[in-house]
Amino acid sequence: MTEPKKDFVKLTTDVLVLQEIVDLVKDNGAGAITTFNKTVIKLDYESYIPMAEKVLLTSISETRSKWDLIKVAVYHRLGTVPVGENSVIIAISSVHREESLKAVEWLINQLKEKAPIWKKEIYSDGSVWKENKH
Amino acid sequence: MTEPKKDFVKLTTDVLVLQEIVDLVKDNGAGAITTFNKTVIKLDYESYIPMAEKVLLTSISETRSKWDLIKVAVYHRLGTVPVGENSVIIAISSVHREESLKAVEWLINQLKEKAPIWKKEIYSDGSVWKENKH
Amino acid sequence: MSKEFKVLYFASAKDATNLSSETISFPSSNPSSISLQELTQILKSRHKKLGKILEHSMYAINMKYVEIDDTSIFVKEGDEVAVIPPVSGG
Amino acid sequence: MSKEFKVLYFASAKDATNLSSETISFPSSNPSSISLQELTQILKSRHKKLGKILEHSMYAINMKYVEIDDTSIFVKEGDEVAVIPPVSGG
Repeated sequence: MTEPKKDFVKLTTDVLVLQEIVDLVKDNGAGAITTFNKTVIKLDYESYIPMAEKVLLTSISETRSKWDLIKVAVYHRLGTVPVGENSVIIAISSVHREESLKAVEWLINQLKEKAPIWKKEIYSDGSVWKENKH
Repeated sequence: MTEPKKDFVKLTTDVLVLQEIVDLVKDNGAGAITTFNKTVIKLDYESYIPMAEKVLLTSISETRSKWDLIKVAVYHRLGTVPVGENSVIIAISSVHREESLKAVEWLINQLKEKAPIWKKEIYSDGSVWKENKH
Repeated sequence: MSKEFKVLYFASAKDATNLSSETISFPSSNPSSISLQELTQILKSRHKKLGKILEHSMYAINMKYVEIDDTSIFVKEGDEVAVIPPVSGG
Repeated sequence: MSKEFKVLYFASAKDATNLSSETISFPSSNPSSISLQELTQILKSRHKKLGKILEHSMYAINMKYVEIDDTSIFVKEGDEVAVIPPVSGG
Protein backbone atom coordinates (compact mmCIF):
# COMPACT_ATOMS: atom_id res chain seq x y z
CA MET A 1 0.00 0.00 0.00
CA THR A 2 1.29 3.44 -0.87
CA GLU A 3 0.73 6.43 1.41
CA PRO A 4 -1.91 8.74 -0.08
CA LYS A 5 -0.50 12.03 -1.33
CA LYS A 6 -0.86 14.75 1.29
CA ASP A 7 1.06 17.76 -0.08
CA PHE A 8 0.23 19.35 -3.42
CA VAL A 9 2.39 22.08 -4.93
CA LYS A 10 1.88 23.38 -8.44
CA LEU A 11 3.20 26.31 -10.45
CA THR A 12 1.14 26.51 -13.58
CA THR A 13 -0.08 28.79 -16.35
CA ASP A 14 -3.53 27.15 -16.07
CA VAL A 15 -6.52 28.85 -14.45
CA LEU A 16 -6.75 28.08 -10.71
CA VAL A 17 -10.17 26.77 -9.66
CA LEU A 18 -10.86 27.02 -5.92
CA GLN A 19 -13.18 24.03 -5.74
CA GLU A 20 -10.65 21.74 -7.45
CA ILE A 21 -7.98 22.70 -4.94
CA VAL A 22 -10.34 22.28 -1.98
CA ASP A 23 -11.17 18.83 -3.33
CA LEU A 24 -7.46 17.93 -3.16
CA VAL A 25 -7.35 18.51 0.60
CA LYS A 26 -10.73 16.96 1.45
CA ASP A 27 -10.40 14.00 3.74
CA ASN A 28 -12.73 11.87 5.81
CA GLY A 29 -10.93 12.94 8.96
CA ALA A 30 -10.80 16.62 8.06
CA GLY A 31 -13.47 18.58 9.87
CA ALA A 32 -12.02 21.95 8.94
CA ILE A 33 -10.75 23.39 5.67
CA THR A 34 -9.35 26.89 5.42
CA THR A 35 -8.54 28.44 2.06
CA PHE A 36 -6.86 31.64 1.01
CA ASN A 37 -6.99 32.98 -2.50
CA LYS A 38 -5.79 36.13 -4.09
CA THR A 39 -7.29 37.72 -7.15
CA VAL A 40 -5.35 40.25 -9.15
CA ILE A 41 -5.53 43.17 -11.47
CA LYS A 42 -3.70 42.10 -14.63
CA LEU A 43 -0.25 40.85 -13.63
CA ASP A 44 2.61 38.83 -15.07
CA TYR A 45 4.26 36.19 -12.90
CA GLU A 46 7.45 34.25 -13.46
CA SER A 47 9.22 31.70 -11.32
CA TYR A 48 12.34 29.60 -10.94
CA ILE A 49 9.95 26.68 -11.00
CA PRO A 50 11.96 23.70 -9.66
CA MET A 51 13.38 25.80 -6.83
CA ALA A 52 9.95 27.29 -6.04
CA GLU A 53 8.53 23.76 -5.76
CA LYS A 54 11.38 22.79 -3.44
CA VAL A 55 11.01 25.93 -1.31
CA LEU A 56 7.24 25.49 -1.04
CA LEU A 57 7.54 21.83 -0.04
CA THR A 58 10.03 22.85 2.64
CA SER A 59 7.64 25.56 3.83
CA ILE A 60 4.82 23.00 3.97
CA SER A 61 7.04 20.70 5.98
CA GLU A 62 7.79 23.53 8.43
CA THR A 63 4.08 24.33 8.64
CA ARG A 64 3.34 20.70 9.45
CA SER A 65 5.90 20.82 12.25
CA LYS A 66 3.96 23.70 13.85
CA TRP A 67 0.37 22.45 13.43
CA ASP A 68 -1.34 19.09 13.04
CA LEU A 69 -2.57 19.19 9.45
CA ILE A 70 -4.13 16.60 7.18
CA LYS A 71 -3.62 17.82 3.62
CA VAL A 72 -2.03 20.94 2.19
CA ALA A 73 -2.29 22.38 -1.33
CA VAL A 74 -0.41 25.41 -2.67
CA TYR A 75 -1.12 26.44 -6.24
CA HIS A 76 0.46 29.49 -7.87
CA ARG A 77 -0.36 30.71 -11.32
CA LEU A 78 2.37 31.92 -13.69
CA GLY A 79 2.39 33.97 -16.88
CA THR A 80 -0.22 36.60 -17.52
CA VAL A 81 -3.11 36.44 -15.04
CA PRO A 82 -6.19 38.36 -16.29
CA VAL A 83 -8.12 40.78 -14.07
CA GLY A 84 -10.18 39.07 -11.36
CA GLU A 85 -8.57 35.65 -11.69
CA ASN A 86 -6.74 33.83 -8.93
CA SER A 87 -2.97 34.18 -8.68
CA VAL A 88 -2.52 31.93 -5.68
CA ILE A 89 -4.70 29.48 -3.76
CA ILE A 90 -3.78 27.74 -0.53
CA ALA A 91 -6.09 25.11 0.97
CA ILE A 92 -5.39 23.23 4.19
CA SER A 93 -7.47 20.62 5.98
CA SER A 94 -7.21 19.71 9.65
CA VAL A 95 -9.21 17.97 12.33
CA HIS A 96 -9.58 21.15 14.40
CA ARG A 97 -10.31 24.56 13.00
CA GLU A 98 -7.57 26.51 14.78
CA GLU A 99 -4.89 24.54 13.00
CA SER A 100 -5.91 25.11 9.39
CA LEU A 101 -6.75 28.76 10.16
CA LYS A 102 -3.32 29.50 11.65
CA ALA A 103 -1.45 27.36 9.12
CA VAL A 104 -2.94 29.07 6.04
CA GLU A 105 -1.90 32.48 7.33
CA TRP A 106 1.61 31.30 8.13
CA LEU A 107 2.07 29.51 4.81
CA ILE A 108 0.97 32.42 2.61
CA ASN A 109 3.46 34.60 4.49
CA GLN A 110 6.20 32.01 3.93
CA LEU A 111 5.37 31.85 0.24
CA LYS A 112 5.53 35.61 -0.16
CA GLU A 113 8.82 35.82 1.69
CA LYS A 114 10.71 32.82 0.34
CA ALA A 115 9.37 31.35 -2.91
CA PRO A 116 11.35 32.44 -6.01
CA ILE A 117 8.35 33.91 -7.79
CA TRP A 118 8.15 37.42 -9.21
CA LYS A 119 5.28 39.57 -10.36
CA LYS A 120 5.42 42.40 -12.85
CA GLU A 121 2.79 45.10 -12.90
CA ILE A 122 1.92 46.30 -16.34
CA TYR A 123 1.29 50.02 -16.64
CA SER A 124 0.52 52.00 -19.80
CA ASP A 125 3.93 53.71 -19.49
CA GLY A 126 5.92 50.53 -18.84
CA SER A 127 6.28 47.54 -16.52
CA VAL A 128 7.77 47.32 -13.06
CA TRP A 129 8.90 44.31 -11.03
CA LYS A 130 7.36 44.29 -7.58
CA GLU A 131 9.00 43.44 -4.26
CA ASN A 132 7.19 41.88 -1.30
CA LYS A 133 7.61 43.83 1.93
CA HIS A 134 8.63 41.80 4.95
CA MET B 1 -28.42 54.31 -6.22
CA THR B 2 -28.64 51.61 -3.57
CA GLU B 3 -25.61 50.43 -1.68
CA PRO B 4 -24.56 46.95 -2.89
CA LYS B 5 -25.18 44.24 -0.33
CA LYS B 6 -22.04 43.50 1.67
CA ASP B 7 -23.12 41.08 4.42
CA PHE B 8 -24.72 37.74 3.69
CA VAL B 9 -26.14 35.53 6.43
CA LYS B 10 -28.17 32.43 5.73
CA LEU B 11 -29.44 29.51 7.78
CA THR B 12 -30.71 26.93 5.37
CA THR B 13 -31.45 23.26 4.89
CA ASP B 14 -29.95 23.52 1.37
CA VAL B 15 -26.53 22.13 0.45
CA LEU B 16 -23.76 24.71 0.95
CA VAL B 17 -21.56 25.15 -2.14
CA LEU B 18 -18.22 26.82 -1.43
CA GLN B 19 -17.82 28.42 -4.84
CA GLU B 20 -21.26 30.07 -4.65
CA ILE B 21 -20.41 31.61 -1.31
CA VAL B 22 -17.00 32.78 -2.50
CA ASP B 23 -18.77 34.40 -5.46
CA LEU B 24 -20.91 36.41 -3.02
CA VAL B 25 -17.85 38.09 -1.51
CA LYS B 26 -15.91 38.60 -4.75
CA ASP B 27 -15.29 42.25 -5.47
CA ASN B 28 -13.14 44.23 -7.86
CA GLY B 29 -11.32 45.79 -4.93
CA ALA B 30 -10.84 42.52 -3.06
CA GLY B 31 -7.36 41.14 -3.52
CA ALA B 32 -7.72 38.55 -0.78
CA ILE B 33 -10.45 36.06 0.03
CA THR B 34 -10.23 33.71 3.00
CA THR B 35 -12.76 30.94 3.51
CA PHE B 36 -13.40 28.48 6.28
CA ASN B 37 -15.62 25.47 5.91
CA LYS B 38 -16.42 22.60 8.10
CA THR B 39 -17.47 19.17 6.94
CA VAL B 40 -19.23 16.77 9.24
CA ILE B 41 -19.95 13.22 10.03
CA LYS B 42 -23.74 12.85 9.93
CA LEU B 43 -25.20 15.51 12.22
CA ASP B 44 -28.54 17.21 12.91
CA TYR B 45 -28.59 20.98 13.36
CA GLU B 46 -31.38 23.20 14.61
CA SER B 47 -31.50 26.92 15.20
CA TYR B 48 -33.57 29.76 16.59
CA ILE B 49 -33.33 31.17 13.08
CA PRO B 50 -34.38 34.84 13.40
CA MET B 51 -32.22 35.29 16.49
CA ALA B 52 -29.28 33.48 14.86
CA GLU B 53 -29.49 35.83 11.89
CA LYS B 54 -29.52 38.82 14.25
CA VAL B 55 -26.63 37.49 16.34
CA LEU B 56 -24.55 36.73 13.24
CA LEU B 57 -25.18 40.17 11.72
CA THR B 58 -24.08 41.71 15.03
CA SER B 59 -20.96 39.52 15.02
CA ILE B 60 -20.21 40.60 11.44
CA SER B 61 -20.60 44.22 12.48
CA GLU B 62 -18.16 43.68 15.36
CA THR B 63 -15.76 41.94 12.98
CA ARG B 64 -15.93 44.91 10.62
CA SER B 65 -15.08 47.24 13.51
CA LYS B 66 -11.85 45.28 14.06
CA TRP B 67 -10.68 44.80 10.46
CA ASP B 68 -11.18 46.56 7.16
CA LEU B 69 -13.28 44.09 5.18
CA ILE B 70 -15.08 44.27 1.86
CA LYS B 71 -17.71 41.54 1.90
CA VAL B 72 -18.64 38.89 4.45
CA ALA B 73 -20.74 35.75 4.01
CA VAL B 74 -21.78 33.32 6.75
CA TYR B 75 -23.84 30.31 5.72
CA HIS B 76 -24.92 27.63 8.17
CA ARG B 77 -26.75 24.50 7.20
CA LEU B 78 -29.64 23.17 9.30
CA GLY B 79 -31.45 19.84 9.52
CA THR B 80 -29.67 16.60 8.75
CA VAL B 81 -26.26 17.14 7.13
CA PRO B 82 -24.96 13.97 5.44
CA VAL B 83 -21.38 12.74 5.93
CA GLY B 84 -18.76 14.83 4.17
CA GLU B 85 -21.03 17.79 3.44
CA ASN B 86 -20.46 21.33 4.66
CA SER B 87 -22.15 22.46 7.87
CA VAL B 88 -20.80 26.00 7.84
CA ILE B 89 -18.98 28.20 5.36
CA ILE B 90 -17.54 31.62 6.05
CA ALA B 91 -16.02 33.69 3.25
CA ILE B 92 -14.52 37.15 3.69
CA SER B 93 -12.90 39.44 1.15
CA SER B 94 -10.49 42.25 1.92
CA VAL B 95 -7.92 44.40 0.18
CA HIS B 96 -5.04 43.02 2.29
CA ARG B 97 -4.61 39.39 3.20
CA GLU B 98 -4.05 39.83 6.95
CA GLU B 99 -7.53 41.23 7.40
CA SER B 100 -9.58 38.44 5.86
CA LEU B 101 -7.32 35.81 7.47
CA LYS B 102 -7.74 37.23 10.98
CA ALA B 103 -11.42 38.06 10.50
CA VAL B 104 -12.44 34.55 9.38
CA GLU B 105 -10.85 33.03 12.46
CA TRP B 106 -12.50 35.53 14.78
CA LEU B 107 -15.91 35.20 13.16
CA ILE B 108 -16.07 31.39 13.27
CA ASN B 109 -15.20 31.61 16.97
CA GLN B 110 -17.96 34.19 17.51
CA LEU B 111 -20.44 31.97 15.69
CA LYS B 112 -19.58 28.93 17.79
CA GLU B 113 -19.82 30.90 21.01
CA LYS B 114 -22.89 33.06 20.41
CA ALA B 115 -25.18 31.93 17.59
CA PRO B 116 -28.26 30.03 18.84
CA ILE B 117 -27.56 26.92 16.78
CA TRP B 118 -27.38 23.38 18.15
CA LYS B 119 -26.02 20.16 16.77
CA LYS B 120 -27.09 16.68 17.70
CA GLU B 121 -24.83 13.72 17.13
CA ILE B 122 -26.65 10.59 16.10
CA TYR B 123 -25.32 7.36 17.57
CA SER B 124 -26.73 3.88 17.15
CA ASP B 125 -27.71 3.87 20.84
CA GLY B 126 -29.30 7.32 20.84
CA SER B 127 -28.67 10.99 20.15
CA VAL B 128 -26.83 13.59 22.18
CA TRP B 129 -26.87 17.39 22.01
CA LYS B 130 -23.38 18.80 21.81
CA GLU B 131 -21.95 21.85 23.59
CA ASN B 132 -19.21 24.08 22.19
CA LYS B 133 -16.26 24.52 24.53
CA HIS B 134 -15.13 28.11 25.07
CA MET C 1 -58.48 37.59 28.19
CA SER C 2 -55.47 37.25 30.50
CA LYS C 3 -52.09 38.64 29.53
CA GLU C 4 -49.65 36.19 28.02
CA PHE C 5 -46.02 35.64 26.99
CA LYS C 6 -44.53 33.07 24.66
CA VAL C 7 -41.77 30.57 25.43
CA LEU C 8 -39.64 28.84 22.79
CA TYR C 9 -37.70 25.62 23.49
CA PHE C 10 -34.67 24.43 21.54
CA ALA C 11 -32.41 21.39 21.47
CA SER C 12 -32.35 19.61 24.87
CA ALA C 13 -35.05 21.97 26.21
CA LYS C 14 -37.31 20.95 23.34
CA ASP C 15 -36.65 17.28 24.07
CA ALA C 16 -37.34 17.79 27.80
CA THR C 17 -40.65 19.59 27.25
CA ASN C 18 -41.73 17.82 24.07
CA LEU C 19 -42.63 21.31 22.88
CA SER C 20 -41.20 23.81 20.40
CA SER C 21 -43.14 26.62 22.00
CA GLU C 22 -46.04 27.42 24.28
CA THR C 23 -48.01 30.48 25.37
CA ILE C 24 -48.21 31.07 29.12
CA SER C 25 -50.53 33.40 31.06
CA PHE C 26 -49.11 35.64 33.77
CA PRO C 27 -50.01 34.42 37.28
CA SER C 28 -52.81 36.26 39.07
CA SER C 29 -50.26 37.41 41.69
CA ASN C 30 -48.22 39.22 38.99
CA PRO C 31 -50.66 39.82 36.17
CA SER C 32 -48.42 41.85 33.81
CA SER C 33 -44.74 41.25 34.61
CA ILE C 34 -42.61 38.54 36.22
CA SER C 35 -38.97 38.32 37.21
CA LEU C 36 -36.69 35.70 35.67
CA GLN C 37 -36.73 33.87 39.02
CA GLU C 38 -40.53 33.59 38.77
CA LEU C 39 -40.23 32.56 35.15
CA THR C 40 -37.86 29.75 36.09
CA GLN C 41 -40.26 28.57 38.82
CA ILE C 42 -43.20 28.57 36.39
CA LEU C 43 -41.28 26.66 33.72
CA LYS C 44 -39.99 24.10 36.24
CA SER C 45 -43.47 23.49 37.61
CA ARG C 46 -44.83 22.92 34.10
CA HIS C 47 -41.97 20.64 32.94
CA LYS C 48 -40.33 18.25 35.42
CA LYS C 49 -37.33 17.49 33.21
CA LEU C 50 -36.54 21.13 32.44
CA GLY C 51 -35.01 21.99 35.84
CA LYS C 52 -31.66 20.40 35.18
CA ILE C 53 -31.41 21.95 31.72
CA LEU C 54 -32.19 25.44 33.02
CA GLU C 55 -29.15 25.20 35.33
CA HIS C 56 -26.91 25.40 32.24
CA SER C 57 -29.06 27.54 29.96
CA MET C 58 -29.56 31.21 29.19
CA TYR C 59 -32.77 32.99 28.34
CA ALA C 60 -33.24 35.18 25.31
CA ILE C 61 -35.99 37.78 25.59
CA ASN C 62 -37.13 39.13 22.24
CA MET C 63 -33.98 37.61 20.71
CA LYS C 64 -31.59 39.21 23.20
CA TYR C 65 -29.52 37.08 25.58
CA VAL C 66 -30.03 37.57 29.33
CA GLU C 67 -28.41 35.68 32.17
CA ILE C 68 -30.95 33.36 33.75
CA ASP C 69 -30.35 34.92 37.21
CA ASP C 70 -30.39 38.58 36.13
CA THR C 71 -32.66 40.25 38.72
CA SER C 72 -32.99 43.48 36.72
CA ILE C 73 -34.89 41.84 33.88
CA PHE C 74 -38.66 41.25 33.76
CA VAL C 75 -40.85 39.38 31.31
CA LYS C 76 -43.73 41.50 30.07
CA GLU C 77 -46.89 40.97 28.07
CA GLY C 78 -46.22 39.78 24.52
CA ASP C 79 -42.55 39.00 25.14
CA GLU C 80 -40.95 36.10 23.33
CA VAL C 81 -38.77 34.17 25.79
CA ALA C 82 -36.44 31.45 24.51
CA VAL C 83 -34.68 28.80 26.58
CA ILE C 84 -31.17 28.63 25.13
CA PRO C 85 -29.18 25.53 26.14
CA PRO C 86 -25.41 25.73 25.55
CA VAL C 87 -24.97 26.42 21.82
CA SER C 88 -23.05 24.12 19.50
CA GLY C 89 -23.17 25.63 16.03
CA GLY C 90 -20.33 25.43 13.53
CA MET D 1 37.21 21.58 -22.50
CA SER D 2 37.31 24.18 -19.71
CA LYS D 3 35.20 23.73 -16.61
CA GLU D 4 31.91 25.59 -16.49
CA PHE D 5 29.02 26.66 -14.31
CA LYS D 6 25.55 27.85 -15.26
CA VAL D 7 23.87 31.12 -14.27
CA LEU D 8 20.09 31.71 -14.37
CA TYR D 9 18.55 35.18 -14.43
CA PHE D 10 15.02 36.05 -13.33
CA ALA D 11 12.76 39.08 -13.29
CA SER D 12 14.79 42.33 -13.22
CA ALA D 13 18.04 40.37 -13.61
CA LYS D 14 16.68 38.81 -16.78
CA ASP D 15 15.69 42.23 -18.10
CA ALA D 16 19.13 43.66 -17.26
CA THR D 17 21.04 40.87 -19.00
CA ASN D 18 18.55 40.08 -21.74
CA LEU D 19 19.28 36.46 -20.86
CA SER D 20 17.41 33.67 -19.08
CA SER D 21 20.62 31.75 -18.54
CA GLU D 22 24.20 31.42 -19.70
CA THR D 23 27.10 29.04 -19.20
CA ILE D 24 30.32 30.58 -17.93
CA SER D 25 33.84 29.11 -17.88
CA PHE D 26 35.95 29.35 -14.75
CA PRO D 27 38.76 31.93 -15.08
CA SER D 28 42.26 30.54 -15.69
CA SER D 29 43.32 31.98 -12.31
CA ASN D 30 40.73 29.81 -10.50
CA PRO D 31 40.02 26.98 -12.91
CA SER D 32 37.66 24.90 -10.71
CA SER D 33 36.14 27.03 -7.95
CA ILE D 34 35.36 30.70 -7.34
CA SER D 35 34.13 32.65 -4.35
CA LEU D 36 30.86 34.57 -4.47
CA GLN D 37 32.89 37.79 -4.54
CA GLU D 38 34.62 36.57 -7.71
CA LEU D 39 31.29 35.47 -9.15
CA THR D 40 29.84 38.94 -8.58
CA GLN D 41 32.86 40.53 -10.30
CA ILE D 42 32.53 38.20 -13.30
CA LEU D 43 28.78 38.84 -13.66
CA LYS D 44 29.22 42.61 -13.34
CA SER D 45 31.93 42.66 -15.99
CA ARG D 46 29.72 40.69 -18.38
CA HIS D 47 26.55 42.78 -17.78
CA LYS D 48 26.84 46.51 -17.08
CA LYS D 49 23.26 46.89 -15.84
CA LEU D 50 23.45 43.95 -13.43
CA GLY D 51 25.57 45.70 -10.75
CA LYS D 52 22.73 47.69 -9.23
CA ILE D 53 20.41 44.67 -9.18
CA LEU D 54 23.00 42.46 -7.46
CA GLU D 55 23.10 44.95 -4.56
CA HIS D 56 19.58 43.84 -3.61
CA SER D 57 19.62 40.21 -4.76
CA MET D 58 20.52 36.83 -3.35
CA TYR D 59 22.16 33.91 -5.10
CA ALA D 60 20.77 30.42 -5.12
CA ILE D 61 23.31 27.66 -5.72
CA ASN D 62 21.75 24.41 -6.83
CA MET D 63 18.37 25.79 -5.68
CA LYS D 64 19.56 26.76 -2.20
CA TYR D 65 19.63 30.39 -1.08
CA VAL D 66 22.99 31.91 -0.12
CA GLU D 67 23.73 35.47 0.93
CA ILE D 68 25.57 37.24 -1.87
CA ASP D 69 28.46 38.19 0.48
CA ASP D 70 28.84 34.77 2.16
CA THR D 71 32.61 34.16 2.10
CA SER D 72 32.30 30.49 3.05
CA ILE D 73 30.55 29.52 -0.18
CA PHE D 74 32.25 28.62 -3.47
CA VAL D 75 30.88 27.95 -6.93
CA LYS D 76 32.15 24.67 -8.35
CA GLU D 77 32.07 22.89 -11.68
CA GLY D 78 28.57 22.07 -12.86
CA ASP D 79 26.85 24.26 -10.27
CA GLU D 80 23.62 26.02 -11.18
CA VAL D 81 23.74 29.58 -9.84
CA ALA D 82 20.60 31.73 -9.92
CA VAL D 83 20.42 35.48 -9.42
CA ILE D 84 17.35 36.01 -7.22
CA PRO D 85 16.07 39.59 -7.09
CA PRO D 86 13.65 40.39 -4.23
CA VAL D 87 10.75 37.96 -4.59
CA SER D 88 7.15 39.06 -5.05
CA GLY D 89 5.00 35.97 -5.34
CA GLY D 90 1.50 35.68 -3.95
